[in-house]
Amino acid sequence: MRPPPFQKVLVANRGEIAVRVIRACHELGVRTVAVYSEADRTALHVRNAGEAWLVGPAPSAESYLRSDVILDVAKRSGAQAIHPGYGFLSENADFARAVAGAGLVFIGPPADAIDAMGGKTRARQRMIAAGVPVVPGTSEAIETEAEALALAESFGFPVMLKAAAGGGGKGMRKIDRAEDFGSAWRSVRSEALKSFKDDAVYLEKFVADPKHIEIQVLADAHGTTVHLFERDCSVQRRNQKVVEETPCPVLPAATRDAMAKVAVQAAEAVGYVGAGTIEFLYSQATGDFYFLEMNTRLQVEHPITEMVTGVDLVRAQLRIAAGEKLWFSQADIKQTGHAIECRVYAEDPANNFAPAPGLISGLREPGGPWVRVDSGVYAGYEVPIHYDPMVAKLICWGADREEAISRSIRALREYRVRGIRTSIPFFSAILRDPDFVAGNYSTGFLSPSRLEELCAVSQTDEIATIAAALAQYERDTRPARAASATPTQSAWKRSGRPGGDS
Amino acid sequence: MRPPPFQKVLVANRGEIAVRVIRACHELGVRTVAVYSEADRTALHVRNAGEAWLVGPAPSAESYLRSDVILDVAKRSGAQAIHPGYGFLSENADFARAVAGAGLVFIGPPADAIDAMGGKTRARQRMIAAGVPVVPGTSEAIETEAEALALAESFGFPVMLKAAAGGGGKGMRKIDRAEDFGSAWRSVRSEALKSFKDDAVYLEKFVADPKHIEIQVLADAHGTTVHLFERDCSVQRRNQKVVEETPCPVLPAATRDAMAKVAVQAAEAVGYVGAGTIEFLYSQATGDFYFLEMNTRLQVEHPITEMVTGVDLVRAQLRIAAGEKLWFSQADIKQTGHAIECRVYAEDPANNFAPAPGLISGLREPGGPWVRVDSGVYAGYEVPIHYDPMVAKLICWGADREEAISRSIRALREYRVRGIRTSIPFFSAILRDPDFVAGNYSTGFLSPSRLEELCAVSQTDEIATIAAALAQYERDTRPARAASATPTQSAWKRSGRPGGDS
Amino acid sequence: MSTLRYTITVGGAPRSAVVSRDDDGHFRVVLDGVAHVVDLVRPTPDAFHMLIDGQSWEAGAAPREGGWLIDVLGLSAEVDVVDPRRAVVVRSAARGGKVISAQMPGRVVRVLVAVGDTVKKGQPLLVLEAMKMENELKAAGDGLVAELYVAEGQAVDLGARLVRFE
Amino acid sequence: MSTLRYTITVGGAPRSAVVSRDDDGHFRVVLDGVAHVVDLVRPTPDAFHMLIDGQSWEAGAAPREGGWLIDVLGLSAEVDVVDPRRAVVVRSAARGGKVISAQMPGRVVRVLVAVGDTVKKGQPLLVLEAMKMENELKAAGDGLVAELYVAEGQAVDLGARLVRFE
Repeated sequence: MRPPPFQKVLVANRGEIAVRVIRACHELGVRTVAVYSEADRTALHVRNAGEAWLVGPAPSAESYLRSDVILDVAKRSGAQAIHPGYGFLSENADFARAVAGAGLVFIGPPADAIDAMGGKTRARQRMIAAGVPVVPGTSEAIETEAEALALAESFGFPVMLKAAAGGGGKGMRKIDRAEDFGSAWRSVRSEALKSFKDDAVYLEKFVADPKHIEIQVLADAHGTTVHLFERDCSVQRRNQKVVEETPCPVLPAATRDAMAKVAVQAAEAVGYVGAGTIEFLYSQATGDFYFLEMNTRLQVEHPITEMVTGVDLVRAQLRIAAGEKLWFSQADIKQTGHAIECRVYAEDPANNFAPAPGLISGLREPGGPWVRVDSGVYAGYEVPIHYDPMVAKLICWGADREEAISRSIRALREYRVRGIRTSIPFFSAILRDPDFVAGNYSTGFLSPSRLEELCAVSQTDEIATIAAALAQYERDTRPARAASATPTQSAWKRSGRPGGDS
Repeated sequence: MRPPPFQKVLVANRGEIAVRVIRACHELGVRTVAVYSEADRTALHVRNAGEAWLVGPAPSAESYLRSDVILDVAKRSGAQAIHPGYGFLSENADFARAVAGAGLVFIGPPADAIDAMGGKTRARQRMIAAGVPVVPGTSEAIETEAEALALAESFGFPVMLKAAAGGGGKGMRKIDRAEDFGSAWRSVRSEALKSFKDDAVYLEKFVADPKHIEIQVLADAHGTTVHLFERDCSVQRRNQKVVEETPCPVLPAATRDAMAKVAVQAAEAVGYVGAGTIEFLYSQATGDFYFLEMNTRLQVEHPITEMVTGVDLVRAQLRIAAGEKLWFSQADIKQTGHAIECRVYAEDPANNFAPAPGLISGLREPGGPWVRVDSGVYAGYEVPIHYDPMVAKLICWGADREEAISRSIRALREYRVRGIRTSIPFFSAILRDPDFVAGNYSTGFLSPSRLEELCAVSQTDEIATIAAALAQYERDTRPARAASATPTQSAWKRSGRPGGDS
Repeated sequence: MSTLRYTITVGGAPRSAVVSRDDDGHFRVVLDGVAHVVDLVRPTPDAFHMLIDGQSWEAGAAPREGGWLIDVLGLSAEVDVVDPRRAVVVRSAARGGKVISAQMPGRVVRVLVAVGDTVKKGQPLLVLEAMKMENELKAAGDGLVAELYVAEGQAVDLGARLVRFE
Repeated sequence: MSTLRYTITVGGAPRSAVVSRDDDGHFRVVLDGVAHVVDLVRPTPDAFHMLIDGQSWEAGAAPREGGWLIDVLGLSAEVDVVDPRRAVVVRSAARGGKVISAQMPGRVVRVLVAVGDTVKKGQPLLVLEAMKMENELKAAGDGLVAELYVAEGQAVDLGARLVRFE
């Protein structure tokens, strides 16, 4: 057996990603240190870890974000390295520096790479310098109409003209043709002056119906960077990814190759080491793609890449952090089959996705062939109100896209969560949506009207009626002693409206 | 989406394999009919199926083996086809004929192929005729010592000389060299005469330390047969497979190819259609392999082949049964990575593997990357005493064998079954055994002494002591009202001996 | 065995259900005149497994005021059940006025009104936070704040009373 | 908080345990003089999750006669616990004689002896069947069959009394 990359690693996170990292550590023979807040004593990552240390009260700012406390625990527990997961301290360059300063290993990129990709403007400039395509636009106000029109023509129509002081959709106009430029210029400036007392305007290329496509990269500390193909993350609600798949069902092979090449270029430009993701906007209309940002950490959706490439990204992170050279080349990495991830949120799709924390009274996760559940919960667990509502991820692989979709639907049908409401039924509706099935979707897919439509899908009223009749009959006919079950929920909720009155 | 191969399929089985088949049906858009005995009303396959029909009392002979009742249910429910799973009616040619006679489809090979492979002698003769190597031996008694010696020399030493009327290890002798032949011949014959009043003897080649290796085949009804590589099933206890892996860690590539070719030949010789398995004995010493038998059905261990080839064998069975041509060629099938299966039995390894049915009070199945659980049980389920003790299978894939082993050990560590005892801790010991890790094992691997050793492994006495101290303390300090928990088990069990007295 | 009659509503129009139990332990449910035979078991305390005319269905059933919260394939439905003999469903959480309840468990981060305030329809009343998401509760109509059940910083359960209007 | 002393045996030699509870709710377990601090929660009713000096361990604990059945990582251990003040563990399931119990739940398929029979050590007494496996129970010593608790065809639970000898 290979020697473990580290003797002991501290996992500075909670929930499913802490469980995921602990799994990889245990498989590599690495001992694990979990940290937990007062709200998380019973959390799954604490149950699964080798040891566990309390780091503070429930609010993240007082526990999972306390870099000083976490660093102290790392030193006292004898951990050699810290894995930050995603969120929390994962993209905090100061933390990465402090870890290194303490003589420990930060399992992530060098702090300078985090910094370089940290600010949108800074990252944009670095990428332009590295020859990476970004959404064309100006970062300073434009003085004259002629100058603006010339720029618009160089970007290609349509373009967006935006008031520098604007926001919230106000003071911006999409311009489709050069003929319309003059009037748009005048009206946006006068609107801007009226609304914001500032008529400075910017120009940006408008990307219609873009897809959100990202490329996974892995780089070792010896100068080798490879990519692991793309993920299509265009199914989003409020800029939150909901369903991801790989490969993208509509990306031409040549574009995929170009995008992957650019991603490697971007990572190399900032001296990247470890696992990272370059996000792009992709225009189906023009075939162009543009750098959006780089996530300098593991992504929530990393499992779908694992399923189609066979590469365990978390194991890879650990081995790379220990200084290993990449043990495969770009040519060795193949995309086989298709994988889809559904993020299971403790949210009620029938109630405007209101958070639904609480006690999971029963849980049966799906299983069988090519069904993977990365979960942070268990039957009997009380999902706390303090943290992110994502409680698990369902990942299904198939030999082709149709197999992956039908397997996901089958797995969702098996998935039983009792006690709290989740987004599970919502996913079944998405995966059956004709536009999704056709691969025909962009980031605008989950429009308000489609959301409403998808959430309304239900053909089980007949069954619910029978179940209620039987539940009531059983209660009405059972001996009096046991008949005093207390209502757990008041009737106002029936309306499905926030704050409905009764 | 492809049209479903059938509208509705009856699954004539129970437990994990019924659940497995139902999953494949649902993924293909096929409606499902479960059958169940009176002991199985709460079984998982009944919960997961589209509909369910009672077919008789608990004993298999009165329910799952009642081909007449099952066929009647198939007709009344409108099923177009019957999937028999493994065991029960799966290798019953008469049943296959009756299904076809009723105008329904038997999801398995033609009845004639079942017949041809049914009897050991018949199958052996068919295979010899088809040019498939079988263990050299005589099927009729040998008259003279000279004749016997000549045969022995043609087979190659060592050979086994066996009394025709013998059995149970009596009246047989292994002969290593020609020099020893005469004395062995005389003593086996005289022993045979004394013990069985019959001095007829047979001769068979002795295969030392064989491995049990099998080849998975798939054949369509249009004349195409392909193989999906091998499985090493040599870890056995009482001829029952315990752990299987693919690829075999020690099989030379040339032998694998030859074996696969012979397997396809064997299947073609009997006009095989569907999924089948050719079992071989493989001698590591000589490199020779010999046909053992063909299983004309799905195997328990089929998932490891699925994991390394990406081919869903149950989906394939359904599509082939519906008349589809194979949608891939031999060249398309690649062996990628490594997969291991552990069969989880409701048996107590610390108590001589005594059956351990009962209520599963708590269950947490492992998850995460490349961990697959094919289970027939759930938390709250009472494992009945009437059926096979195998309750689930844990299948782990890894990019290489080391990854597959370490992932399996990690998954076993996460696997929590409360209320009944299982073989789970036994597997962790097997997967850590140096001979297993080296790939150095044959069917004799689980010798009585090694079994004892593997079952004794336990370094958790300290933890158990602390847990017991706390459990007792909590009981002793809690208010009197609740302190009357009743013992669930008597102390005699401590001894671990069957029928120990107290 | 006893036969009971209910009026059951799941979102749409009320339906009539007549429930009885056969000698073999199976239930008979006649929904708007159509009879179904149901073989019911509880594989776990919180799950119903029903073979409805042979079809396999599973549901979670939790009691709530006025009926049941029924979960089928992950979809929760609030089902009202009325026993016509009693012909009454108590649905009001509080007498004398309208009460706003918490539509999610969480923490009250801000209370924006005080007892005695007059509020207009749509006016924000308080802000609840759960799972990093803030949710503003607005007045469903004009009224007078008669009672405040919660204070800033307080944790509340799903369905907890927050504000009463008059 | 109260301090209790136990003598605990897991297979090997008995060990002394002194258990108390700290003000912060943590337990202190002194095993043969070595102190451990344990933070104990029950994530589910049948599971103990212990942070023993910070190390994460999980165990199942079911009461049994004379102690506990403790399950750690799937390995079940029968742990005897003696409170020295009481200094007694009742371990005998029946008075006056030796009782053979069922080492697995199952069905009695054959009874091979009758009350009043004298049996020799190793003589088969009855055959239990579970999960397609037959298991013959043999006499552990010479004796007289004093009582038969089961009949052919009867289902028995794990640990059920089968035969009493004198």
